[in-house]
Amino acid sequence: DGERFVLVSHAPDSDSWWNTIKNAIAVAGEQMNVEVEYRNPPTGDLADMARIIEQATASNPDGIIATIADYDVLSGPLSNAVAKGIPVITINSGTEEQSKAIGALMHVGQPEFAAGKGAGEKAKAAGVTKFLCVNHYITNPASVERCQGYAEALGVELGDQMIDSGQDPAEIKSKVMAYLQTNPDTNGILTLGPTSAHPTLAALDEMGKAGTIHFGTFDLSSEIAEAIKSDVIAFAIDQQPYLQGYLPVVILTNLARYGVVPGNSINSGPGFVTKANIALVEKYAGEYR
Amino acid sequence: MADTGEQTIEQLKEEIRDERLRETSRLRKMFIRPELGAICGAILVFAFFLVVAGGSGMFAPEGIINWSVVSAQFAIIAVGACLLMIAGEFDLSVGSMIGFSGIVIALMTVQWGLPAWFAIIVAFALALAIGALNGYLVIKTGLPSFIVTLAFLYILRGATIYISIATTRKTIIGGVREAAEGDPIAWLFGGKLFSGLFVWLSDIGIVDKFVAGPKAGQPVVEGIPMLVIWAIALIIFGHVLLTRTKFGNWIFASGGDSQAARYVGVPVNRVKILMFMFSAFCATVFATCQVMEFGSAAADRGLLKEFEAIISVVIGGALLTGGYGSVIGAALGALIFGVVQQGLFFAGVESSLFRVFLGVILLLAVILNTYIRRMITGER
Amino acid sequence: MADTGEQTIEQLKEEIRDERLRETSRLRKMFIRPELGAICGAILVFAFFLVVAGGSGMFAPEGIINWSVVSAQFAIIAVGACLLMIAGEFDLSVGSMIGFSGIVIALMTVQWGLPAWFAIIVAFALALAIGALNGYLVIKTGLPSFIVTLAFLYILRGATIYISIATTRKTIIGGVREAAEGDPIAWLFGGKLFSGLFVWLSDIGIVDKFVAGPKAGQPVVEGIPMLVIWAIALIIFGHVLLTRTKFGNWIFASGGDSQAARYVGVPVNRVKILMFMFSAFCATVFATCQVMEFGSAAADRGLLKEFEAIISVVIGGALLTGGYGSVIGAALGALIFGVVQQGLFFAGVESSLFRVFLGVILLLAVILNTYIRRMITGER
Amino acid sequence: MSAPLVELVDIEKHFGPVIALNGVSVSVKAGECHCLLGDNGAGKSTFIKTMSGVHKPTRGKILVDGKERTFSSPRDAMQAGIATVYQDLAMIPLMSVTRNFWMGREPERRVGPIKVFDFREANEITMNEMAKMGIHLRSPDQAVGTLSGGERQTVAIARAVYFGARVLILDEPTSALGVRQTSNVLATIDKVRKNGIGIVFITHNVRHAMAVGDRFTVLNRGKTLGTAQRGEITAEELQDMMAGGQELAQLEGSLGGTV
Amino acid sequence: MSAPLVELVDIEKHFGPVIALNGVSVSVKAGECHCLLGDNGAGKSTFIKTMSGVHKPTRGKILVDGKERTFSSPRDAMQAGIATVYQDLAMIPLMSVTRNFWMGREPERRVGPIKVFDFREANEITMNEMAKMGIHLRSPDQAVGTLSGGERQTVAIARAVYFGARVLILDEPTSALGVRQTSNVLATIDKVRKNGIGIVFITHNVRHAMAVGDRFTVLNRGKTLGTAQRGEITAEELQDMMAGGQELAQLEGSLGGTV
Ligand SMILES: Nc1ncnc2c1ncn2[C@@H]1O[C@H](COP(=O)(O)OP(=O)(O)OP(=O)(O)O)[C@@H](O)[C@H]1O
Ligand SMILES: Nc1ncnc2c1ncn2[C@@H]1O[C@H](COP(=O)(O)OP(=O)(O)OP(=O)(O)O)[C@@H](O)[C@H]1O
Ligand SMILES: [Mg+2]
Ligand SMILES: [Mg+2]
Repeated sequence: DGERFVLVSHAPDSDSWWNTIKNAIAVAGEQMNVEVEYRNPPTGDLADMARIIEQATASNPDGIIATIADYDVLSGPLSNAVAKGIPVITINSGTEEQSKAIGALMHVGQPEFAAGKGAGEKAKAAGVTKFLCVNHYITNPASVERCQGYAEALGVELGDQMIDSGQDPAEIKSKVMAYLQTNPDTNGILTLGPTSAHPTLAALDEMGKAGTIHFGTFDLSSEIAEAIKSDVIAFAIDQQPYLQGYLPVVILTNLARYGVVPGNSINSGPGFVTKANIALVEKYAGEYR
Repeated sequence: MADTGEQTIEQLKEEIRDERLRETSRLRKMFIRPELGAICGAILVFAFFLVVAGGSGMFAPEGIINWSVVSAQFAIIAVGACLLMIAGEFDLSVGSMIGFSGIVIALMTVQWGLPAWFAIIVAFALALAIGALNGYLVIKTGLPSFIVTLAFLYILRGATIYISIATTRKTIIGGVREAAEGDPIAWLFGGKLFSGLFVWLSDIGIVDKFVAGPKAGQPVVEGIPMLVIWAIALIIFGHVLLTRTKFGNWIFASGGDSQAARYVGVPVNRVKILMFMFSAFCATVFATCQVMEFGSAAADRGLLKEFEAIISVVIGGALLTGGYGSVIGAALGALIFGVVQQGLFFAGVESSLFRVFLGVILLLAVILNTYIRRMITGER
Repeated sequence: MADTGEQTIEQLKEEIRDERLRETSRLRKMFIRPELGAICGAILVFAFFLVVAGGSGMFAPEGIINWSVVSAQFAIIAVGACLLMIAGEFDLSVGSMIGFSGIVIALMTVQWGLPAWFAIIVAFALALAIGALNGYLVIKTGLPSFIVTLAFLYILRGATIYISIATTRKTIIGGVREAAEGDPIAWLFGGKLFSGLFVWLSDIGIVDKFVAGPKAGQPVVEGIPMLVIWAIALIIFGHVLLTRTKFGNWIFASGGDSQAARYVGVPVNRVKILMFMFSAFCATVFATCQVMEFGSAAADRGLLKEFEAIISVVIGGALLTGGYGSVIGAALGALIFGVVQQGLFFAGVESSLFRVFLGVILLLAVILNTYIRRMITGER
Repeated sequence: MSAPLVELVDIEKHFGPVIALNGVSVSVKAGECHCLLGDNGAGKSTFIKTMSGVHKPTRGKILVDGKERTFSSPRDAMQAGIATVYQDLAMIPLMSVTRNFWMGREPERRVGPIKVFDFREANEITMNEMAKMGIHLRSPDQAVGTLSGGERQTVAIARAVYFGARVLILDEPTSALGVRQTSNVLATIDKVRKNGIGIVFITHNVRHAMAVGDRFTVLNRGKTLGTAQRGEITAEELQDMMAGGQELAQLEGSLGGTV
Repeated sequence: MSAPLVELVDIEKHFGPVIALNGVSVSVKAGECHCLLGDNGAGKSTFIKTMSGVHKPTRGKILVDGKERTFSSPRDAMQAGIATVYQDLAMIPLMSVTRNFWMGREPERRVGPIKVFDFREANEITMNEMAKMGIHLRSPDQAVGTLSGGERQTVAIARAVYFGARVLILDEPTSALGVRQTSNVLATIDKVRKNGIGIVFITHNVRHAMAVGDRFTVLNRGKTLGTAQRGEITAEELQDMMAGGQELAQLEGSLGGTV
């Protein structure tokens, strides 16, 4: 009892999406009676994240849960942790292959490019030919990959269909409006999370285009759920972050206590949340969903 | 005694006529003003985008509203930063203050269910108190405001994130709009004015109407957002305060030479603390408008806004070291900032290049402004 | 003539004995130094974490390497910022420069397949050129370096993002480590020293060994990372340069009063431009070490690092306005910064509170430093 | 003779361990020019800052028209009619002459509900007052930075006089000025004095003091060495008092004559 | 008399539209003190800045030991033996006395492959040179900010003398100083002159000039009004020349005597 695990994410302090995972580890920690610490680089600098993993390793926890935001940067510190005999589970970003190469027990997550591509396939089916990918986090490689996956599924060049929107909601909104005005033939939108989705909703609403453009987004929030219900957003890609936080804690605890561990990686997503399955999602959006 | 005076004046008049400066001075006086650089800049920028993006809808009513809103945002914080900078200090905690105020409002309304008007008042009170603390520390310790407000940049941001996570387990808090429905104060920040006017304008064909979707038949421009009204109000307030009142003279004096001002009885400490509070006030107006418009607050709002405010002010001709500047200039700086940012979009330029443009414009603007300032003040 | 001199000395000696200052001056001289505040701070911080996080592995060999590396990172940019600040200027473009240099190296090696040593040399050359441009603009235009380097903060970051997206459609470029395998220069930035020593240490049980995986049997601390070596080398270089050489005296003079220095023949412009270049050099060392260690470069690397460098320097006792400071102080500032940042993790404190701590430490440190400085320099 | 307008009795002022003033008494009467002389660090500036409300005395009394007063800010002293023109800090170069002239006491005018700075009146008065002092400005909007040193001093003096100063304190107004500008300032002092204003004139320069002074007080290391009437003392005696007499003797052998 | 060490012939200096100097000729001989007088804005500072290599003259020649030279920086002028002590900009208060003393010409010592600042020697020489000038320092590490105004001037003069200045230029060294400090500085000038160094001494104060000057040149509006030997001219005549004669006459009626 009382095992100590550390979860290291790549997200800056203020990234809201990670709260679901924080809540998940809190729940799991309580249920399993273990201690789980959440750590992240305050500004989202991946080099800082590598230091945090090294530091976590130095503190000899019973297990480390980490994202593979950048394989190059993180493979070293993570494989050192493995070599030190600390069980590692990778979550969220990164691929199964990378996880194996590091020597982690398993990967719980969703590959970003594939998720973007999944979104793109749905969009293609809905007849999207020209789209806008609102990237509020242009410096994060995963964000760019999502846009690229979407573009590839549509079979078009990404080009300047991805915009660097910044994080300020009013600016995002204005930029989306400006883009849609200058590119009126745009018939698909992809946003990469609530930060860009909310202002985009406001922009569409103000331009009277709500519901006329095929709109997909990553991740959930109460506003997004509302928009799915009212047919403005077609789908939200839900990688079920709750599982990414909850499962590794449970698995690591069981490994520590009874030496049991599943043999394969787990895909927590992509799950598509649409009007059909919104009801349950909505209740916990932003907290457990 | 009177004789000596008279005689000397006559002599001096002679001398001045010699200088051959007097004839031009009237013309110069009209043109050579602190905001001249910003005026030229604004004209150039508009000319540029009229050529480059004239056909892209940038100057249609919707387009105008589009860049106006962005400029208005910059202007709101620029007015605060401008007065503070003229008073000789500056504030790096503006961005963190925006995040902080937003979360305070959202927490109180959504999480604790308090009425929106109460939350807004509390947020303003807190912001003013923190602004006063900033000013108090700067004055008491004699440290440069760069350091003190840099410390608050970190403290406030950290506290905001911590508070929002500790109380709600989220760093983004939504649902404020619903909670503020029908509130007696909230519309002051989130509403739109003159909707009727725009309906009429669309009826006579000046403004387009939506042709499809749920809003078909309504004008494409719904009204003037309160954000713009606030910006205009703050600009007018700041401009009148600075150039037309006693207090404005004190602001200039405090920034120009605080010791000299203190000696003639200007309450410099009070002026500076009040300006720190005003800067915090503007940040909170910004935050409240944003929260009310988008219905959510996030702990990371306002990142790097302090720089954007300072850039607007500096483009507008103010002196980084205080004692010189103009609110109109700062507003024009904000306009330039907003128009360039959105204009590049309308013009279809790769959006990451925006930062490069911004840097170059900043450099050119300050060089021009320095030249103008030297002509006015006789600095060397 | 000699008589007058002698006599006056005698008189003065009398007077000085009266002052009753002389006896204490030797003791004071030993203690009252620019870095005193930082020394006290460092002792306090270590004492604090020994108590709070003593059992968490923070002071085990791996733990020590961990916070040493973080501190070394801060120290590398702090040394550059320190010398520049003492020379009377500062550089807000350090963070953007880190991102820029990293992308340049990664692009050249991975994308264009050029040898790593060539890429590194080109990156340094570009950085030095940009540093020189920064300095040149500051000196030619007479603008405050705050404005000029703020412009470059935006220009460089924008250019970095644009270049990396335009050429690779990504903002992160990986695979540098593989491309740099066996390179004659690259190991200088990415390697580790004294591996033998640590193998021995692990054999005698002082350092743990890996127990699993391909590295089983090797010590958990592989060696001293080159980053730390660079930091130490730069600190020594900076300290010797500043306190022991002619050029160091010129740095102080340029920052203390550039006009006075110019009049006695100090080549102030050269000194300042060289310091801007040195600051850019340090940023590039930082970037190259990071790229070589982690094997990838990203356009967002180094965000806000300029503030962290300035904070380290200021905690270390330097004066924001130039002419006063110490490299050892800046290094201690970096150490405090690194230890607090990592220590809070070891102590398990909520990470968002880190910023609050940082802000408070900054405030306390500068207040203490101001007090010490006044004692030394007779400022009022 | 008339009663003193302002009288400072036994003023002491300590800055931490430093004793800047150690019992100084000085009085100023209407229409007289009281010169305060003393070497560097004698405490002249500290004394007049006490008089003008910048510093609070550690001990001692300030009497205005015979009644004891305490000044807690420069404003208080100004309200009591004591105006000061500081050596370096007279003016803010970036601001216009009018703004400088009225700084701290801007005239106001109602426009609807708000009070605004009455520029029309302010400009007019500024131009007039400056003209009375013999300075003709190009425009009241001219930045003070474009004026010469003597002109700036004159703006500061004109300002103090206009605001009904009954006592005008001048801290080394002439030390950076040339002969012509100096004589201008001295003439101004003379003019002002004739209007019945009491003047405290601080200088290192015995000649300047002798030219306009009615009474002379010499400070040395925070103490008064005594006060003399005009005519009771020669320039040479004053000089000796200031320097303490000794070094100067040595110098004179080599150089001859007074400095 | 000996040949001039430095001679400036017909110097003109324009700043854009401003003509600061319009044909000024001045020479300095070994062991003499040449006083440069003139009102504010007469061009004194501009002239000596030309002489010390800060400004390049628009027209005119600079002769050192009879040979024409051009100075492209203050360093050049210093190498030619011309050292300058500026009014406000003499010293950097935050730095130690030694560092200030040696600023720009630090003594070096080899330690292995690198050259380092030789502090031991520097400190010793500084203490000695200051002692020669009559200033005894507590420690050479003492910050200049803790010295008095006169002491700072002396450090600057000692520095210039030590570095083998053959011509020493002093820009208003006495304007902010008290009597005692002034007489100290004047005594120092006298000492230095006796060592065979030529001195250019700029002042507004005719008394100070008369006390040490061998020759006097008056500048007015960028032009030389003439040069006089000691004894050829009285203080009153000098004063009149500086002021242009007219206003002063008015003043004298009211005030009596010279200023
Ligand atoms: N704020 C202060 N704190 C500590 N000491 C002070 C302060 N102000 C003045 N002093 C000291 O008090 C003494 C008197 O200074 P003061 O400025 O009054 O001299 P002064 O007669 O005006 O000299 P000067 O002729 O150089 O202007 C000096 O020793 C000075 O160092
Ligand atoms: N860098 C410059 N640019 C433009 N004009 C200048 C510059 N330097 C000096 N001047 C002008 O040249 C003239 C002479 O100035 P200078 O400083 O030489 O006078 P000065 O005799 O030293 O006066 P003071 O006694 O006040 O020191 C003045 O009119 C001044 O305004
Ligand atoms: Mg004084
Ligand atoms: Mg001069």
